[in-house]
Amino acid sequence: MVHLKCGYWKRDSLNKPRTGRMAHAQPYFKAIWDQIGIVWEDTLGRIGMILLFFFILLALFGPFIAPYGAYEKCWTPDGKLERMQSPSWRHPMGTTYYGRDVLSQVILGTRQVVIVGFVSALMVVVVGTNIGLVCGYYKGNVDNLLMRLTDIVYGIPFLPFAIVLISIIGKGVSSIIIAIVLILWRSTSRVIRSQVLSLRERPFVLAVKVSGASDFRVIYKHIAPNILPMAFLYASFAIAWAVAAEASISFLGLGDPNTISWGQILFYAFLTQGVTSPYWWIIPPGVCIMLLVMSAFFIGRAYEKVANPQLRER
Amino acid sequence: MRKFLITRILYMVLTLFVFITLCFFLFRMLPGDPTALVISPSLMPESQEVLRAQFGLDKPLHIQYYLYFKNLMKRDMGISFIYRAPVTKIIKGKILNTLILMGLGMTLCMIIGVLGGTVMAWRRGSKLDSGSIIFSLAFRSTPIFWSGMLILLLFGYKLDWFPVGRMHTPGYGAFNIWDQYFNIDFLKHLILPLSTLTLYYLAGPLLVMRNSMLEVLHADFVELAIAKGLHPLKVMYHHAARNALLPVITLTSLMVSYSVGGQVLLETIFSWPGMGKEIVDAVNSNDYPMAQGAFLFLGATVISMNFLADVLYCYLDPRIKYGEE
Amino acid sequence: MSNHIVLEMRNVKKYFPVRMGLLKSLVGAQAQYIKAVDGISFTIQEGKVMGLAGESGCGKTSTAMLTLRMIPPTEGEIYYRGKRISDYEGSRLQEFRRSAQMVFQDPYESLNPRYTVFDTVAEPLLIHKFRDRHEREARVTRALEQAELRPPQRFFEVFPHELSGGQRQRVAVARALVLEPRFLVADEPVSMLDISIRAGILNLLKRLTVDMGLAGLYISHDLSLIRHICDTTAIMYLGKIVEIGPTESIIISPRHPYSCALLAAVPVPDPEYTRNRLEVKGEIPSSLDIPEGCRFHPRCPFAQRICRENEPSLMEVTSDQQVACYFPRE
Amino acid sequence: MSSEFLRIEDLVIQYKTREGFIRAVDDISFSMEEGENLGLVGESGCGKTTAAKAVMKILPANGEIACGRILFRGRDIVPMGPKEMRHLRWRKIAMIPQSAMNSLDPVHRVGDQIVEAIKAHRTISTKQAKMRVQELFDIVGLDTNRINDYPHQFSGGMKQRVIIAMALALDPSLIIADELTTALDVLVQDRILMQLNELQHKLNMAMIVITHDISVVAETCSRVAIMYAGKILEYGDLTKVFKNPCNPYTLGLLSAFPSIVGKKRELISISGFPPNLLHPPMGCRFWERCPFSTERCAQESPPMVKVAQDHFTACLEIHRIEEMRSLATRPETWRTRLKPLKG
Repeated sequence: MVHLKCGYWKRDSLNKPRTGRMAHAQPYFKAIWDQIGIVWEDTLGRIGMILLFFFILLALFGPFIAPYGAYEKCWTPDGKLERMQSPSWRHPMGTTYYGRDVLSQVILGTRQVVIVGFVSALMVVVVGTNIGLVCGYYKGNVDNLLMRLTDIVYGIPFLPFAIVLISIIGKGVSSIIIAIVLILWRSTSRVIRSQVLSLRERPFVLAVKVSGASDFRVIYKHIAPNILPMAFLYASFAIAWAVAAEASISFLGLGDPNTISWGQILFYAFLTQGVTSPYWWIIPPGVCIMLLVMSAFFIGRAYEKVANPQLRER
Repeated sequence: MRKFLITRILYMVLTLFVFITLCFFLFRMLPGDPTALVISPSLMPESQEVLRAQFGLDKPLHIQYYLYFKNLMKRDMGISFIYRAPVTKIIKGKILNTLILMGLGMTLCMIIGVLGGTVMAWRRGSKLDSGSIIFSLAFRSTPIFWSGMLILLLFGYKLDWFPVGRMHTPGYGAFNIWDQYFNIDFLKHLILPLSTLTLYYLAGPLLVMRNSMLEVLHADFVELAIAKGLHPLKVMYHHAARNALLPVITLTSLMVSYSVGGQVLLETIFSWPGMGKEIVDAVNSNDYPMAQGAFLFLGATVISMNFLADVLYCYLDPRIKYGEE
Repeated sequence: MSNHIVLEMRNVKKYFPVRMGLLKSLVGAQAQYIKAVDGISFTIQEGKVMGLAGESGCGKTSTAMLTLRMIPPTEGEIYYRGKRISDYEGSRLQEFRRSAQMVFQDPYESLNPRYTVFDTVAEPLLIHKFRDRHEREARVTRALEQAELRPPQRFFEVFPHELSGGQRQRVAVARALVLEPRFLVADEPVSMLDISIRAGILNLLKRLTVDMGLAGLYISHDLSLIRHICDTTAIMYLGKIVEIGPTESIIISPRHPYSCALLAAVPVPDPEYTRNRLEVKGEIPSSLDIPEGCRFHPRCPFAQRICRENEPSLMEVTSDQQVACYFPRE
Repeated sequence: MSSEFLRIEDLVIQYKTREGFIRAVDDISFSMEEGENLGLVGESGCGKTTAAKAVMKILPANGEIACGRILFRGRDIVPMGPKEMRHLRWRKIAMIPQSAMNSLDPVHRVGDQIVEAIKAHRTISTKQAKMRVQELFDIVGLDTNRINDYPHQFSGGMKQRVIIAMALALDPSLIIADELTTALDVLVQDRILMQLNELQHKLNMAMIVITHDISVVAETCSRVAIMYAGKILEYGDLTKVFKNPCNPYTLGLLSAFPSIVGKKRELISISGFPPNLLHPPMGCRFWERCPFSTERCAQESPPMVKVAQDHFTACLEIHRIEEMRSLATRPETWRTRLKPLKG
């Protein structure tokens, strides 16, 4: 488009009064703020952000809201186990085969999912971005080696790997996170690398090199802020991925047996009732997984427009 | 082109090699006695001795590694504790079950994704477009085991339109491969898992095709094609879609890798007798030779599919075929 | 005007090895080199601008990178104010970076989109450890002032996308000036700008070189722009300087057939003027495979036997104009 | 029905953006004769490419012809349907797009892309079409052995020639050449311009040359239109416009442009930048940057007036033209008028 190439329609902002300056974090600060703004502008992105916020609150305050404990057995006043009760005032989402309150389980299960989602997404993006930055910036042998490694990791099927790994190193939240991080960094690093490859050739990078900037400075102060949109995009995908992965692993009975999670609720349902499970037992946790994953996807889709301006509606 | 292929083949072999090595070390990280890997505690002491010698478990690590490779070349992956039969034999009986379900699912995804994505990009911003985005993303967000459960619950259990899980009606004995896969009974069992699989993975190719199509539609060569006075359909398919297809091909290899994971869950839910269900069962019953065999096999599938996608990409993109200068 | 030489190149060469596949190197194939710069010598004096002209791929940009020591030369020596910088490394190189700066071709690409004008211009100061915030601000203000961005304070918090092309290029000039360098390279600084504002940037660069006593290297394929700003001009072809001398004499009486062809090909904004074209054959060969003898002979309309066999070196035709040709034009 | 070859009347083209409508081309009119070369000169964003695209009706999806007529051999193409347009494109009007480098489809052979253009309009066999492609390659000076190569195997100048060959394929009566030589080296640029000029005279094609480079226009065109911020400011016979400019902007452009011949003179630079077309100024588009503008210029949009046979200009202060001409070559003239930015 002709008129997008030149910036002179935007010069009005020159006339805005300017206040004091922000410190050195400014490039990052501005980048991050821009990203959030753009996601908020997108309808689906906004829905995603609201949903995500809701689940974070649930994870934080779950224990204060949940009426029963996760593994607490509920008894009727006359001392009978409340097995497979359909929804009622006492148990809005019914009870399980073991007489546990589904609502409480769903609320309390949020925490592990959110922790796994965020921690592993953060680790994935930090690892993947740094590998991508180093590969793309230095090229040559380092790049070759790390990219071959990426290719190899691309050859490893995630879930089978996670199953085998967990069966070897033992069940637990950390095992799940390790399994996710060991595999998922590959796509982030590959995408970031290709972005860096083109960024490093941009004159503004050359300009600071001419001024004598060190490699570290060039990478982290000049290139990195420009790949943030991409890193954010992959972070949101990584959240979606990690949540789904956690659910799958827990569903296969490989989660931490002492910590409730949505996948685990479904695991017990499938274990005891198979496909004849009652709806109140399997619908709520499934819907929660779906909504959380979807919120991350929606945010990611809104980000994609930052990373790829062609997709932006004009 | 030839140079590209040779390097790709070398890479594939390298990747396979590293993967197999990784597998060796992974399974030797097992807590406790490494013999647990190949020797079932329920075996007779004499046969335990035989196996110990065969796998050289009394020898140093590098010799074990050599033996591991040698046995692998001879297609000997040990004996399953549960089945009490060679792992290779069990895998052989289940390979096709997995590959057929997965292959059909991926093919369907690709075809629907590419055609649908093109239409969505064409009608960008329409109800059809945004509806398809939300629909496909919703399915992509639904865990495949959960949607599988719901589908089974609804169409199998409640409505009783389709059988509830498995690949054949119990008691069905197939005489040959033809008989196993080309009959109504199999088809009936296939429909539910196949649609679950397709719906789950559809979002990938669909959205990538749509986005890449939108990008290509702004390309200068598309503008020139319009200026040439070509029919819109020709512009759309001969120029735009043909170029937009390339990123989708790249996606295929990723999708195969993901879908192997999905296969594990799907086969568990639908009691589909394939490798995915096998690896879960094996892990749950500490049948390590079986788990290792299944893991090796699934990894090899992913690696070879990645290779095939690379070759296809090379075939479709002349810039690689005829060497970028 | 003083006569101090700021930069001197002595027979500098830069060969880039061609990346070979693993297979080829195993077979032991001869390593190939791109001879980007193949033995050039020139000097630039204080307050003077030298123009470097030639087609794309002739080694102009590599030469610029060599003078800035962004890449080390394969052979030859580079002197900056008498000091041999061609083998500088580490802290001494870092020290040299303070005194040599560059302005780039594309003002839309040469500013980091995530940096404000202030941050962009102050970055070289931070790199060179100017810790005092007030000093930084003073220097940035002065640099913007020198680049004619007035009043400077109003541009501090502005992002590049809010500026016009000309303003961006001025920011790039300010960034180059903020360390008070002695040597400035400009790589096609106006070719992406609108015609109506080109002269503004050119005049600015010219004035700064004279006022601040800078030595300038101006790279362009557009001889009419070179004519406007440069004191001396060198014409490059395939990694070599084929002609060098005062700009006006090269423009008015080029001696090398290549220079003649190049000058004759420049369109003239006068409808009544008819040019005398000088046809040269074919396209510029690859710098992997430089012709024997005079490297221009396959395309030269006047080539003789000697041109195919021997390579001419730069010879004086007048007191200050040198040309590498056995049969210079009159 | 007029017998004119191409006539554009009161053409307005706008782009819909999030901030509002941008009038990229605002009420322009010009005409050209059969076999004539018209130069459309202006700086980036002045609407010259948009105007040219409108002639082929290949505006981007958010652009539309808001009003005006485009008469090609007497027929208005604005209301034409897609089918009619397809019939017209390439067969009658061909184009050499701005980024010829990226205009070839990377996944198809160059020869096939030309064949495709031929076969879209003529019912001939592929073999015959291929023969034609060989002929065309010969004409533009490309190796005929390379018709089965892919675009990435060609250099920039060669790709440009492929596009020219493609443009010539159906002997169109009008070629729109957008920044034909901008990305090319001088020697290649010169050769391509020369070839195109020769061919054009031989085949009697008309050409719209879109460029920011007034020297290219001076050498290839017989008439010229100077555009600024969506408007034509001066228009007419090339020699008259160049030798006798009647608009301050033209004067500025000519004085800003360096020349390789003649005496070395100082170049001027017009301070300021073009107006924001989201909110174009009420009066003359150039008034903010014009050293000769008055209060009236800020209020009234100047009409196009005839100053001589085939020479029109849009300037309210045209009576001061002699003064302008004498001052325009001095750099100080253009520096003084720095309007305060509105707060």
